[in-house]
Amino acid sequence: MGEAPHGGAEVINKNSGEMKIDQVFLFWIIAAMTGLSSIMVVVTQNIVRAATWLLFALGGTSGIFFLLGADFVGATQLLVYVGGTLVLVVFGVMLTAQGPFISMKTGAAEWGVAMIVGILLYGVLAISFFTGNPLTVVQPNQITETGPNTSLSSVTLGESLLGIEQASPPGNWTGAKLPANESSGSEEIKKVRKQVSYLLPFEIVSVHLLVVLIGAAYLARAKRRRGAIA
Amino acid sequence: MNWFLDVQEHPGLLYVYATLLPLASFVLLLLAGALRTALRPAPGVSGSNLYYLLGGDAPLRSGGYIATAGIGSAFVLSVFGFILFTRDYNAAFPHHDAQPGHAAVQGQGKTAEKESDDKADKRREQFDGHWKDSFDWAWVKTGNSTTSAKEGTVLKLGYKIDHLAAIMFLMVTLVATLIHLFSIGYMGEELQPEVEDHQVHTQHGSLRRRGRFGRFFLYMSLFCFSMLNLVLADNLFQVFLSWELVGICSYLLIGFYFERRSASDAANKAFITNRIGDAGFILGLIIIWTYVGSFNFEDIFHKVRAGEKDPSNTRYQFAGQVVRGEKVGFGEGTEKLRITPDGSEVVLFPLKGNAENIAEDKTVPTKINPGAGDFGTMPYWLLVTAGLGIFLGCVGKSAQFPLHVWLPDAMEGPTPVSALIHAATMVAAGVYLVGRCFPLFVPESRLVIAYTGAITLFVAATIAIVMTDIKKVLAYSTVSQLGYMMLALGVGGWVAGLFHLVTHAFFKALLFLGSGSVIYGCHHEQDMLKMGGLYPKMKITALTMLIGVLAIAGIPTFSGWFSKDAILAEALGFVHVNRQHGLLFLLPLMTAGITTFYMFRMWLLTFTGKPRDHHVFEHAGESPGVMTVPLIVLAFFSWVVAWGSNPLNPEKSYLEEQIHHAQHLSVTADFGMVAGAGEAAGEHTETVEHFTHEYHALAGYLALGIVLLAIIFAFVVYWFKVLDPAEAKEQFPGVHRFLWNKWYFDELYSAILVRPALTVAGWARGFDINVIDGTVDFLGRATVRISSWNGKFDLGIVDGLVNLTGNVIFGIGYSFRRLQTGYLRSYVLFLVLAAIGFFAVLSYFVAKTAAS
Amino acid sequence: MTPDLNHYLLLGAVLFVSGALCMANKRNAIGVLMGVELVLNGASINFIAFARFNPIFAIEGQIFALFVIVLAAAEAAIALAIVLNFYNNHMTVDVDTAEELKG
Amino acid sequence: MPTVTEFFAGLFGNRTIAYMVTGIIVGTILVAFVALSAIFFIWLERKVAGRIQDRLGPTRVGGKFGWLQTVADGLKLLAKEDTIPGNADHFLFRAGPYIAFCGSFLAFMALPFGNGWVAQNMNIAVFYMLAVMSTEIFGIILAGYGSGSKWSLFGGMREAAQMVSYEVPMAICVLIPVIVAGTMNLNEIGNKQTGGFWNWYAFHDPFTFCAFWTYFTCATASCKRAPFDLAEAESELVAGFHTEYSGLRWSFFFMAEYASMFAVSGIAILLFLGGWNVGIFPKDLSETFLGSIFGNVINVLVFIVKGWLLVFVMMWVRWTLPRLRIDQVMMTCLKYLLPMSCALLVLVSLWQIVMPPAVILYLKYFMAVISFLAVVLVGLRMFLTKEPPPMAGMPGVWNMPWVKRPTVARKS
Repeated sequence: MGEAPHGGAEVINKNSGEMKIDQVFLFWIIAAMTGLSSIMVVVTQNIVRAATWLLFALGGTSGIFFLLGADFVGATQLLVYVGGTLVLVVFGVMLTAQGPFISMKTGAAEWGVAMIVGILLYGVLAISFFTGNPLTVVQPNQITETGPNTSLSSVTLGESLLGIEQASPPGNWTGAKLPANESSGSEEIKKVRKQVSYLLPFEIVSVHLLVVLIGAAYLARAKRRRGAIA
Repeated sequence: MNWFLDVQEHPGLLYVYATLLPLASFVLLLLAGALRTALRPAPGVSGSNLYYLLGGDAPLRSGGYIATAGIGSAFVLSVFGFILFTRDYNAAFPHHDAQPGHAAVQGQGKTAEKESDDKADKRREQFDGHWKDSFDWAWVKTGNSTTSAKEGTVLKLGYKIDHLAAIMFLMVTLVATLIHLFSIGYMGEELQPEVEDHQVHTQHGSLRRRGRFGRFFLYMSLFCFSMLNLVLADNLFQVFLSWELVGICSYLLIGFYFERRSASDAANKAFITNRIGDAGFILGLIIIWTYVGSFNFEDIFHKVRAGEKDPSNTRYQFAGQVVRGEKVGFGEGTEKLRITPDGSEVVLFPLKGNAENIAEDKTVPTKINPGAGDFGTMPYWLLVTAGLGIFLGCVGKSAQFPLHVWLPDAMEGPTPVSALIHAATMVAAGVYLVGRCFPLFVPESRLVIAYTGAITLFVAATIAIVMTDIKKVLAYSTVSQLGYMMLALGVGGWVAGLFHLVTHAFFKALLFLGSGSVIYGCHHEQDMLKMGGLYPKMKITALTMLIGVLAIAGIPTFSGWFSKDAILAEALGFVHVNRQHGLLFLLPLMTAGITTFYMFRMWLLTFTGKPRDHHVFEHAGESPGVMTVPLIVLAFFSWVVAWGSNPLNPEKSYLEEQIHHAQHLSVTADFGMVAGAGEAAGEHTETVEHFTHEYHALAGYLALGIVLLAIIFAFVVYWFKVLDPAEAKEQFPGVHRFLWNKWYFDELYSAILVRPALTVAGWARGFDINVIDGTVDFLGRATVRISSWNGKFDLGIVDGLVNLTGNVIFGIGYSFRRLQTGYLRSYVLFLVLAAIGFFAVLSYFVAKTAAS
Repeated sequence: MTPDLNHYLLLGAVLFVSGALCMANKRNAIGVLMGVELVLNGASINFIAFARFNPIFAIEGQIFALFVIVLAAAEAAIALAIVLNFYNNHMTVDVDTAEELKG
Repeated sequence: MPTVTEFFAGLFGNRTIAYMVTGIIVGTILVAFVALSAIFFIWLERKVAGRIQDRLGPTRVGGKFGWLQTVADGLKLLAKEDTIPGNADHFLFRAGPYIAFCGSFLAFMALPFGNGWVAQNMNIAVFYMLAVMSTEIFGIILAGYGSGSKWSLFGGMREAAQMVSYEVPMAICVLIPVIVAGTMNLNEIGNKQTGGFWNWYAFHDPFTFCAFWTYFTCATASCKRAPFDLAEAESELVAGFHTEYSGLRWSFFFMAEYASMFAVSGIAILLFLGGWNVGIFPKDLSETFLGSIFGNVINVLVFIVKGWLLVFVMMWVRWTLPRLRIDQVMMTCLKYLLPMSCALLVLVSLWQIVMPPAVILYLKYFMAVISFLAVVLVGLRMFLTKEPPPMAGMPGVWNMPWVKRPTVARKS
């Protein structure tokens, strides 16, 4: 990162100055595993193997989350993705498999085109990352060690999901006013921060999940196949 | 609806009910008939139960009962109405009882007069509320006055009852009831499922058709409704509607046996002839609507005649006429009469005489006072025209010269129809309307009316002498009697004319029904020359007809005596004042004799002497009770209907008194008119009325003498056979032929009207075929040719362009179509490509912005 | 080399691109579904990284990642139901057989 | 107390190396514990099964009680040929056992054995454990699928369906003590149950009491232990998902199974049964005069004993109850356990809000005492019975000396 971040030269993390973690080693291992696994998902022709690679990729993602101090999200990722979604996917594979180890080949030309497009896309994304990144306000050396005392408490997360304002750290996207006695963060952050409450989105997502599950059950219910099996 | 049922408050509604009752029976019969027709099964198929309940193939007799009940109920209501009306009238106008026939009471103290005037006004108001009402029916949109129901822009339906209407109601309903009753018997053979008409010949022999009993009574009911509505009406428009309804009913009934050529011709003739009259009527209506803005009789009269109480109204002799108005200055050396019903002015045109007194440029009528009463200005000549137009309608309807030709032909209808038309309804309508619109007729108009009547009565009577068809004799006698009425009205004998209308209705209905009975007895033989000696066979018919003959002849104590004497007295009074119009008395006097002669001739030929046709004689017989009872009832009324306190005094008739009241109520009161038209001569002190009273006895004696002579002559010829009519015919062949051919009226009309019309029609047809059709054909061919060019252009160039566009677009689309592979994966790829492009463009612009 | 925000973003981009290519290349419908999951995970990584590297988004990032996970679960459920229906109708899960919209 | 990492950081002067060394040491300890536990459990299982089935179980290897039996079995397994069926997907076939074991083993990372003695002290430790253990399913499925055998596939599918279903009520039951404690940090939860055994959350209120049994049922099922061992139902599927496995790979499955048994038992102990607390001392032993290290050693021993007791209960259940049908398994979960756990969750929340503190307090005592007395009574009934069991006196039966051996009446 060549340039200084925009606007936040004096922004200081609350925990800065404390114990710092050297994440380099773990990051590179996990990132390599995740990236390779995701590429293997694309490359693998066997769908169940692809699912396995996907497992590694998702697990690696959750590792990244843990690494980034998002313990709750990481655990959720594991529980929901690996324990739920992926099992569901494999179920799907097995319910729709016509023979053992089925694979559907993709043509070489398609591979070529896809490769080019993928590289282009990655290039575009990378370029857009490096051409300007006003969102970075905490330098890597200010990142604190994860742990029960330093990472964002899941209680805080849950309370902000429940919309308990006093417990919620302020945010700038939901428009709630910052209480006068809120003292976390610097003055500059206080200016832009506002309180967040995600109770309504939480409820919406819950109801959405319920509706979707009912709908999925309806869609996937057993019914007579259309047309005779030739 | 409460209003409609509030008879206590509006006893006049009784008459409305009486009017609507025949309409109800008409509707009932119409619906039943329609239902029956709709349910009629195909031949050989059994119909529904309802069909047989409605009579099946044969008409139900109950149709006749329904119609008779309807009109009979109307009669009962009319009786009640008449009683209530006379009582109410006597209470409202007490002093008119004391001096009937006088328009105003003179010679009382001024204060008393004023007081009584106030009271009279109040009473009058109340009385009007009882017997007069109207409601809005349709708005005629004139100009921009669309929102307010401004007077003069609204057509109203309404009723107004006076003595004349009440008596007409009594007469019409009674006569019609009896005719209905008679018809139930007379039309009996229409009850069969199949009737054979011997007068119509088809290639399979005589025509066989279904019975039309119900249809006959259907028409009769509608006829009665129309006539009653006409009598009921308080405005010209309603009268006109009813007028036309009467016309169509007469058309339908005359043409009841429409399979007969003669019947359908007669119906057409009656209808078309009436059209001519109605044209005049419409003309009159248009003039009145334009200049008066109302069809209400009282409105019209108020506006064309000054009020009696208006002090500014004095009578002036002007241009040979008597008018009411105020003389005001009109420039130098000229004068103008202002007639001020509503403060408006009427400039009267000089019809004759001192035209030089009025400057040419001042003769143009000008609207002096636009505003509320801006219809008040009517040129005198338009007033004359309107009156004559309405009278022309009456001429057509009442079969006056020169439009009398349809009436004898109308004998083609069933005899009860003839009776109804001749006695009570259609022809009476004309006379009634003349009476009703009397204030519209200025002296010139009245003179025309009088002469028309005089000519008619004489012509018709002369023709009647030679007729041998019993119904035709009666028909011409009707025409003649109607002429009497018109004459009476024309000479100012308003009461006498309408009096005669009523009495005539009874005895003419009696005579027609009697003749119907004879015809029925003789199996539809109408020629008197084939009858004779029928008296023993049908005594009731003969005796009742004799009463009718005596009544029409004017034998004392019979009803005709009262009315005819009154007419002759009026005519004599008029002639006494206006000596130059002597014919107006001489002709009716002579005709009274002629009438007597031919009526006795008819009766003697029919009922006395030896039977001339044994076939007819042997089969002749008295009619059933349902036909004779009406005859007896009518005979009774023909005798006594005009009696007053002293049956031997022709001036003391109760009926005449009542009609006098009507004259006061509806014609002369407030309209600046008096009954007598003799003032036309300018005799202010000696009125025609005076002379009428003076010469009443004289006229009566003269008439009686002539009548007696005529009776003697008739007996001499047809009883004692001293003179042989055949010899007379041979001696005066020209006269006979002239009379036999009805004064060549039909031929005259044919020559001057029909043939030219046909010729012109032929020319028109030729023009149509050659010129118009040719033009159209040419245009058509040209259009086809142009269209073919156009089609080629369309196909070649327009369609070509459109197709080219379509093909180009199709080609482009076809080539782009390959991009839509349908593969989900390629769509994803395109999506990614789009994202790449988007990012690329975005980052380019971001970099550019950052750089700047 | 100390990993900063861009490294995480690049990792997310790898997942994203892999997912996109997976969607584009897999003929198996479930493979396409896996691609979707990969894409969503890439996005989640970005969210969490932003949450970590920018205190303003400390809460939002994690919560949005949670939402993404939940919605991904819902999406997987419905997508599998669709795949099963697809299989019922086509007797295969090859998405290339669903070419009724071919131009 | 400085952490181990800090200790090594001070030693090496490099944090990265300190982390790595710490990780290696901790991992080794845990792996050793898991492996040794597995060895012990296998032996225990055999003995328990034998005793419950009125047998003796292993008796010879290693002298008394056959305590080296498992080691011998291990040696045999190591020496066995590692066969892979020709029909199998080699990659998946190989990956399956490792994935399954990793899933189980990773759970130990957040499991505190003593006060603060935990590999990684996490805020969401219990949640993390559930999540990680759920990945074990995937290993099973891959094993079942990759074997290329229909028995294996059936077993894998059954396992997947069963575990996915049972995880739901289990997670909800875990939430109940979490609600009571107000944290998901297992260390804190354990600390909150310090003191008398009436402070254990199982006795906190009736709902936690019920939740404990519900949780234990679900945990048994999620470890695919009988009577829920449909995945390896030998009477139907030969050996279920591990039919085709042999040798070390097969033993990995068993290590995973026993590891997860101890893991869920550990969760149960930490959430419901007081964790490392003995239940009779008013304070945590590590905070007493014993010192943090020695006190914690006792804590760890207490914890492990408790865990073994629960694992023993699982074995006891296994060899006592017959296996259910698959539909009965699913019905038990979805129609009974799931609604029950939901109701408990709601009710325990309401209990916290509605009940007066006195009721909460005294009911706690009451339930604890009653339960204790019940356990004591059952024990006394078991050990003090005068009547010998029907099979008493038969050879190999565990003889209780205070029970009089009945004389078998012989008909003469």
